[in-house]
Amino acid sequence: MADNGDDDSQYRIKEGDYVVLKRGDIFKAAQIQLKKKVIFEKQWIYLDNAVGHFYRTTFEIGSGGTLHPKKSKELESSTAAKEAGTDNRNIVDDGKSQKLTRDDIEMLKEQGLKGQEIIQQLIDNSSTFKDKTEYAQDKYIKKKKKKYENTVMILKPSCRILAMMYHGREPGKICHLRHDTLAQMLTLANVHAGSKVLVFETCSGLVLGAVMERMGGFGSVIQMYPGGEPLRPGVESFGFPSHFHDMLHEFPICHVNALLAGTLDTKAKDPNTGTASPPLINLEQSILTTGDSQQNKPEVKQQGRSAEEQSMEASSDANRSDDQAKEDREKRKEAKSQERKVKLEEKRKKMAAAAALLEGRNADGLVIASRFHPCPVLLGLLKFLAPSRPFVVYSQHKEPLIECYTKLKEVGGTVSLRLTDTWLRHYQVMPNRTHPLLLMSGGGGYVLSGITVSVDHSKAAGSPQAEEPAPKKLKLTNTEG
Amino acid sequence: MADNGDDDSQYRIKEGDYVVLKRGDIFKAAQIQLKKKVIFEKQWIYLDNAVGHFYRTTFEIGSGGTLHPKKSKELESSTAAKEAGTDNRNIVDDGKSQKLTRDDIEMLKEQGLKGQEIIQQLIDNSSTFKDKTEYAQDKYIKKKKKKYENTVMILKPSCRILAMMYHGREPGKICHLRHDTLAQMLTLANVHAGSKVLVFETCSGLVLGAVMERMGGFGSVIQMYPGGEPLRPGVESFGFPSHFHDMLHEFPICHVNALLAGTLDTKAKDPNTGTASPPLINLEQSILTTGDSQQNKPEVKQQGRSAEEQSMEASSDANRSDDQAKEDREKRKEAKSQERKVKLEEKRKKMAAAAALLEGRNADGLVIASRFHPCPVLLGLLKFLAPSRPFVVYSQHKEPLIECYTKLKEVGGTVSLRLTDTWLRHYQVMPNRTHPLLLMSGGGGYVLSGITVSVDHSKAAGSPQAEEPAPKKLKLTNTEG
Amino acid sequence: MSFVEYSDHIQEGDVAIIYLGHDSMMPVKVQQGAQTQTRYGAIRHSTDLIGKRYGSKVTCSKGGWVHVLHPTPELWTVTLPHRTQILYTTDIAMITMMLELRPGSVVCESGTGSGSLSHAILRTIAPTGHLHTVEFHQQRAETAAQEFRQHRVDHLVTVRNQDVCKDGFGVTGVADAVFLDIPSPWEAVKHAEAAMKTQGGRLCSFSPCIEQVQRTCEALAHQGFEEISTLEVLLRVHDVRTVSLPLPDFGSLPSESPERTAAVAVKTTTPPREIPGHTGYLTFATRART
Amino acid sequence: MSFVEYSDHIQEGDVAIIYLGHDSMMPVKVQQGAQTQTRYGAIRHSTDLIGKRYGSKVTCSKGGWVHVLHPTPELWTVTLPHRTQILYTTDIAMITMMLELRPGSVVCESGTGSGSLSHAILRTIAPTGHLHTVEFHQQRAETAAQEFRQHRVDHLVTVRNQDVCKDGFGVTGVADAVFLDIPSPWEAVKHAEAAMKTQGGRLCSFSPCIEQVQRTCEALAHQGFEEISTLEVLLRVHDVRTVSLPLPDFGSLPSESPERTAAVAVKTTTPPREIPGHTGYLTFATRART
Repeated sequence: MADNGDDDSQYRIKEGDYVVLKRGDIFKAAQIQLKKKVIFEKQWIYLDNAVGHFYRTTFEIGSGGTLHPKKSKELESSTAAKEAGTDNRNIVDDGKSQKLTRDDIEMLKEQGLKGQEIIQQLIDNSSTFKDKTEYAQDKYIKKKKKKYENTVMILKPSCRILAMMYHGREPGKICHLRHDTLAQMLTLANVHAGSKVLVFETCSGLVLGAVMERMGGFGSVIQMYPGGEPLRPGVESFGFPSHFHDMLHEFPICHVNALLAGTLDTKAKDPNTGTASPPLINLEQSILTTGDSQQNKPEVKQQGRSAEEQSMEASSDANRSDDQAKEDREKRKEAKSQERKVKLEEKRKKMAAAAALLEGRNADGLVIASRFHPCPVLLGLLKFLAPSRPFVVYSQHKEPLIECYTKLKEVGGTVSLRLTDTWLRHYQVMPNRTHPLLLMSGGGGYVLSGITVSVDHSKAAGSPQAEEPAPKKLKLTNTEG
Repeated sequence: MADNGDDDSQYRIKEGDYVVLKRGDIFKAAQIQLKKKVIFEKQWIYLDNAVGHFYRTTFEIGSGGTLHPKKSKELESSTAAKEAGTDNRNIVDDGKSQKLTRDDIEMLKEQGLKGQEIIQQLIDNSSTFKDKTEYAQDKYIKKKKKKYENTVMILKPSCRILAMMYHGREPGKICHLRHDTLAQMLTLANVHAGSKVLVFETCSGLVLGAVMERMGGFGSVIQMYPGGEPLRPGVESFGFPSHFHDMLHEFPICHVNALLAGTLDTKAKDPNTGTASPPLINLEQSILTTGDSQQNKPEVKQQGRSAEEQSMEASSDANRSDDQAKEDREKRKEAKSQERKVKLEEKRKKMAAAAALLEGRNADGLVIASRFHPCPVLLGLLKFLAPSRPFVVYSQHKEPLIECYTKLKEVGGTVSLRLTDTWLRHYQVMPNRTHPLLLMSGGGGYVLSGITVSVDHSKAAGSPQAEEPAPKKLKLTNTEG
Repeated sequence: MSFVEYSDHIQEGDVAIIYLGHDSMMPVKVQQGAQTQTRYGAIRHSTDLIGKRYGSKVTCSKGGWVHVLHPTPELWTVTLPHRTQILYTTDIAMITMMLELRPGSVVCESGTGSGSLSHAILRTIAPTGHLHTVEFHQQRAETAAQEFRQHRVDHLVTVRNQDVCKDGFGVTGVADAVFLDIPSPWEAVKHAEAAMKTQGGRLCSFSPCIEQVQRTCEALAHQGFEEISTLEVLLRVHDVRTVSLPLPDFGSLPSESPERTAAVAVKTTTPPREIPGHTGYLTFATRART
Repeated sequence: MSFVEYSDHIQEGDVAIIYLGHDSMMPVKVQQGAQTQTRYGAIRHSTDLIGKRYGSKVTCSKGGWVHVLHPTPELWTVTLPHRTQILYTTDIAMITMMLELRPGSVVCESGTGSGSLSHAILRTIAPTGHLHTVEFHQQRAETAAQEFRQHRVDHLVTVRNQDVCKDGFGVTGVADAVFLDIPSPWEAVKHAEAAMKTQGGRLCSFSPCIEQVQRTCEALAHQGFEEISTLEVLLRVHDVRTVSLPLPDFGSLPSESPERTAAVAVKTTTPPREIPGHTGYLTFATRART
């Protein structure tokens, strides 16, 4: 970064840092906490030893899960001096080509041999390796490497890495949003420093974090969230500097209609009277009920803490006498009520701040990526955008976006609507062995993008909007006939 | 072909042959008819001179549209001795780099310069050509070649060539069926010599012809056709030997229900009594009414002859006196009636033959590719297949095939259902300039394929069918939540 | 049963395909007295298979049931024992069309490999064509020849165990089409030419790496092949699903009755998470008459 | 207006985008007294544009109307005057994410070309980053610099007219990211390395041909770059359409009332007939600290 480009400290791993562990194409987000076990690829690791090292250092995982920095270049060197056969003609598949047994390999491991050394042993003891084609040798080494190499690289998190991580490990948590699709969304929405961007997502906060990264702490991001609490565990993984969080606001969507109607009361309630003007929505009431509403249910699964609380409560109630239980319940009720009041006030302030940002209906961008039907979400939130501002809607499926498109064409107020997806393929580039990777992602989801314009209800003839979709449709019908 | 492998005559162009004209990637089907003009790429050509030459000969189009065989290799040689610049840095785009004017070029043409010579002139007179990168030079030459070269190659038709031709020139006439999609269909339907295949298509006969080519004259093909007449202009273009047509049968779909119900009467009607047993469908009646039915209307556009007839009739009626017109009408009516009877008898025989083939409900394959909704077509025609036989349904759009899939799962009787499409990309392979072509087809349509099985209405628990779709669905719903 | 001709009923010696479920099939050699184990229990050939109609539902010993299918080259491709990397139906379909194969075609192929393409070629060129297939790996050549006999297509095919790059296809001037799937196809281009009819024909070379394609295209151009065209074809499967999309609750205004939270069911398709991203490049070319 | 900051209203000197219809847009430099001709008639800047809100509908002299949009790098990409082949939004989006660009990033780019990518980079690295862009074609370098001034982003960019393969980027040890779109990227790898921060950074090279990719990957590996990864990303547009599918008439049985011929309307999408099949290969790599 320009502001402290020569300061090395930001390039070093510190205690408390959010980091990403990497082995091959496998990523995992973690935090550097001393003496705390982290599971990575079925192994326990302690990250303590990483502190002080530079990011992108590769560590060998020692016995007991401790990390030891690997000498650079060791990893990169080609494993075996290759003596390739020209074809596989003499290879007979009898399952007897490997002289090392499973037990032999376990023994080598116990002797403390490193992954790379084990692989070399495997090669030396393979009767067919030298006869295999280079292509087949390479495949063999890769397979074994994956199995026996025992290293981890520690990376500084970024949108690129976290997006790849989520898509690779837990696509269900990010609605199967592929990283290149996210890239399209950020660009098509013109997300940049200094703007005011609305985000509605159920992608664990990945999309929210991506937007925040692109804004670099300048401007405002308003998370429009469903249910009782904004959910964004993924934002933490970005490890943003604390001032980034100053630009983050949140607003529960269950108050969107009230806000649009001008009936939302976000003023502090007088604790003595406890009343609000009748036509206005009572914030406390609605916040309290929101938590219990149907709406919230789908979230519960993801929201570990609240689900846990509920189940703990239920089990502790079960084995007590009625009286004692009653008393306890009263106490807890009291404590909870107090706690709730504090939370409520905090929430009220937050909501008031977000409402203030939204009221002008002059947001600069809208990004939607959720498991909800995108059509009502889009139509509802579009109202907060200034004219001539881009919006993007992601959906894992095309059909709901077709509906969005149709609906937007009906109601007007948008131009440049486009429904797209992207096709992504990676390549192996090696001398004489260049080809696309044999597997690719089946799909990265769909994006509907567009730009808002001032709404005008008098539709003139010969206008671009009237002229736009009709001729194509007509043409298609003709060729159909 | 094996049967007459050394006979050269089949490799020579003969009068009456159906051929395909080719220039670059442009194809056009034609017939070799003496003294008959053919339009190809906005040029009039006479194909007379092609007779006696071998297929795949390239001809130069001379003045007056006559063909002159080109010396071999002349075409293939690289046009210009390339002296390429390493980059485009010194090229200023001022539109003045070409010294030859439009008039100059017209003069060169009048002087009888061939395309290749004109292109060389253009290169010699371009001030920037030498400074262009090889890549840019190549692009330039290709562009000019397309404009000024004046040759045509004559090919023997084949499914490969005709499928590419239709998709390139008139995709609307073949429901946008791309040639690789057709290839998948023929293979997935296991179309081969000796089998009995049902075809329902509105692809100008391309699909029917493709099936016939694959069957090589062995077995039977039954075209199930909508409307009054089977439409298959494309089959002619294949130029099949006459015995291929012996395997071709046709059956109007408007009698499918009657055939299935066993109420179709295909016996010759006694001309004296003119009656048929009451419960059976009267064939004459139905054939006559079919021609006028709604069903037939969409076909009329494609069916040049009948539309022409109708309009001729209408216009001639207009400018005559009522009496004379009446008399004429009577006469015509009489003649038409006689004609119709002959046609009818012919049609009856054909239908009886096709019905006999269908009645056993033991067809070996079903191929559907039409502009109709595939769901009722598939469900109707599937009944004619033997168990353990493949079927394929093509649709330009995915949605109707989703419906087919769902319906088939409901009614049972099929396994191995799969909805697919294919992605096709071509490459430029040249030293140091290898890359995918910059344009590709947007889509080749979708195919639903499957295999029939014996129907069994008692659904056992733990059966493959019960077990198959449910778990996946469940899994998906989980990751959605 | 034969791989080039349908039968209605299962007979002793047939190869039948047991359909257990999507992507779960197995080939069975039908033999009087034999049994086949499946996850739904045993299938007794004598009572459960022989004499039954292809496509029948067969109840296994554990009570579950399967369907018995007539073999086709396509079912064979997904069930055959892999001795090598094999060609799959998507590429095979394209090869068949682009080589202009049809009944009567004479085809040269190398290598035979696991015979996946060979069976598809045989299906298409029967009953009057012939396949000359060359495999340099002796064991594989023998196994392939044996399979062709079992599948009753051996009258249509000649298997040769030799190195096509050194020794060619063992025939000259007979082929309408040549197919190459070998590590150095450019070394076999001359032999391909020799095998083809003097009147010309079509050639296809399948290679996973672009460098192989480059050398092959160069060799083809050098040998005077025309219409040289390289392409890639990939299959995309669309799994049909119904998904439930919850509707958001934007809150009701005091004047309205509270919105009920609801969800909408949408019929859609999803792609498998991973799909084939590459099988190989297909290079086609035409040999003009010599 | 600036390309890195939204304004609400159109002002003298702004660049506005006139939206005439899908795939039909034009950029206009807003000047008091000027007029712009469109197919719907003239737009008078003084009365029709200046002072109006971005996004407004403007009625042209012939009665048709257009929308006036605030410029964005994406709108600029589809309306800019082509001086070279340009990078389009799909690749740009991928480059931006994979180079990990964000406010504050220092980026080196060559060549500048028509400035399509440059504007997108500037948008993302503003307000605290900087772009060093090198273009060997003098006229192009000058035009780009002029456009950056007009678009009010010149404070964020330095344009250099030099040959990056010979002379490098003109800066050393400052870049978080380097982008190469030149015929011989492998010749610039050393210069890219020199331009980058000692703490390391990301590199991207865009090349249409695979041979360029091969040489570049080799050079990158040789120079010790890590995580070398080549990919291709292609946009697919889905045009929303309603199609009418006729239902077949299988004939009615005597007992039934005659079927009415009907058709079903289906909401679907169609792809454009031709789509981009290739723009270029994107090769990404990470430079570890030196």
